[in-house]
Amino acid sequence: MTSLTAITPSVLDPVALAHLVEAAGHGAVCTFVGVVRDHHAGRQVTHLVYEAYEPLALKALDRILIECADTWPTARVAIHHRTGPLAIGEASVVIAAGSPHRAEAFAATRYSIERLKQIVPIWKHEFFDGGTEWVEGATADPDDAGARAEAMRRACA
Amino acid sequence: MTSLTAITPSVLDPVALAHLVEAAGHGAVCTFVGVVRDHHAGRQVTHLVYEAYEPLALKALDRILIECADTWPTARVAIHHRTGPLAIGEASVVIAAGSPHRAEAFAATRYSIERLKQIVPIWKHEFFDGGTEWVEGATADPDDAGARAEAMRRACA
Amino acid sequence: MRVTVRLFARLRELAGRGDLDCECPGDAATVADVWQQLVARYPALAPYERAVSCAVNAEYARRTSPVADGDEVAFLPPVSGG
Amino acid sequence: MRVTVRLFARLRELAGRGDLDCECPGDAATVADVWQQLVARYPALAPYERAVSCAVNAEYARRTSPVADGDEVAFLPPVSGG
Repeated sequence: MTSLTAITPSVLDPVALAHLVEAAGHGAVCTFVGVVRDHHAGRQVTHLVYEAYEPLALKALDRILIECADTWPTARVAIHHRTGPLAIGEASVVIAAGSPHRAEAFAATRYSIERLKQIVPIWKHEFFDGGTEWVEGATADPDDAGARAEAMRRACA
Repeated sequence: MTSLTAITPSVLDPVALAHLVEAAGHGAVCTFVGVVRDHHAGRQVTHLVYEAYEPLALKALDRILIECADTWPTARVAIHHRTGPLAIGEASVVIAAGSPHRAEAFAATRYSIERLKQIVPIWKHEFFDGGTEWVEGATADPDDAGARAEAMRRACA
Repeated sequence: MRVTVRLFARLRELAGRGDLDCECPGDAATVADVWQQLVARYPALAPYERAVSCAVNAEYARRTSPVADGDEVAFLPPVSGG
Repeated sequence: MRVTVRLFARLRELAGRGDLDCECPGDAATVADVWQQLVARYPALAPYERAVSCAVNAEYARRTSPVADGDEVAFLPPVSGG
């Protein structure tokens, strides 16, 4: 039994996630997969390790699903993020959205990845030739209306 | 050996398509699947039959890939469309785009489905309780700059 | 000169066939001339006058595009893939 | 009163540990008070003063949020999932 949100050390399965958002009357499924890149900021990356504050990360993912439901009531969204060591080319995050028409599926998927990067307590530890570094992106604040508006803008919604 | 574009009576495989657009240095893969809906225009649909002018449809898909390459040079895009009879819930079209960063993958995927609906000679024959109907959408004109601009707008690009 | 005409979807159904030969008088003709011949033979196609797209030898073409003996000329109703 | 503090990612590495107990004087305290205690013990955390987010019992909280005896207070450096 796969759930709509997950923080897991297991290999992610985009097909299972896409099935999860299927529904009668849905005509569109959009899927996003984030893949570990072999370079970042000009450096050769050897692998990554993702760390999460798991109970809060799950709640933050649930919050994103609620925000999506408020904005696109006909869409169904699922988000899984992996933790622990990941090799180059492996999927770190998978998001799937199903909806009656394509506009909502695209928007909900894009919005979800933007919000994930803003408010989900997960950290990327980069291992490259000659060292390691914690990547630090956004200061998480789920109530920041400006951040949410920026995610909507990127979702073209 | 799967090719980047296909018009095929076979069941579509989103996973194979996603693999096709993978590349070293890519951090994002976006996939869109169009699914046969059980209703349309207030009618209960029993199944669909897609007809294509296959040689021109393949050229039109190749044209969309070239337009994507011009606009998002770092993205790799693949598009497969199915023909013949399709049951409710089956995939009629699958589009996948891989790119270094997510913005191009999302934009190229959305642009491709919009352009497909504008310029690819494929027709949907709808079978519903009590009759059949050919769905007719856009008058295909690949050189219509207004249509292309509308596809870009929907791709939020 | 003679061309092969291909019709799809509802156009095919209205004409009752998807492939047919079409004789055009003289040596020079355009896609528009072929369409005129076609509508003369199948008046049910006439309402598609403005909505139809055309292709010559599986490349999109204009009404004014020339057609040569042996060409395949296709008429396409508004598309609905996806 | 005593709370459990949780640190993640670079904060965890700077402190050398991810879990620790923190005594706050008196019965009433806020997240900000816990942070002050923490920085007093691990000055290397001070540069994160403005960038850190906080949570109480695995719910996002503000610096001004109250904390009670036995609470779990987490400090989160800027996130980088995805």
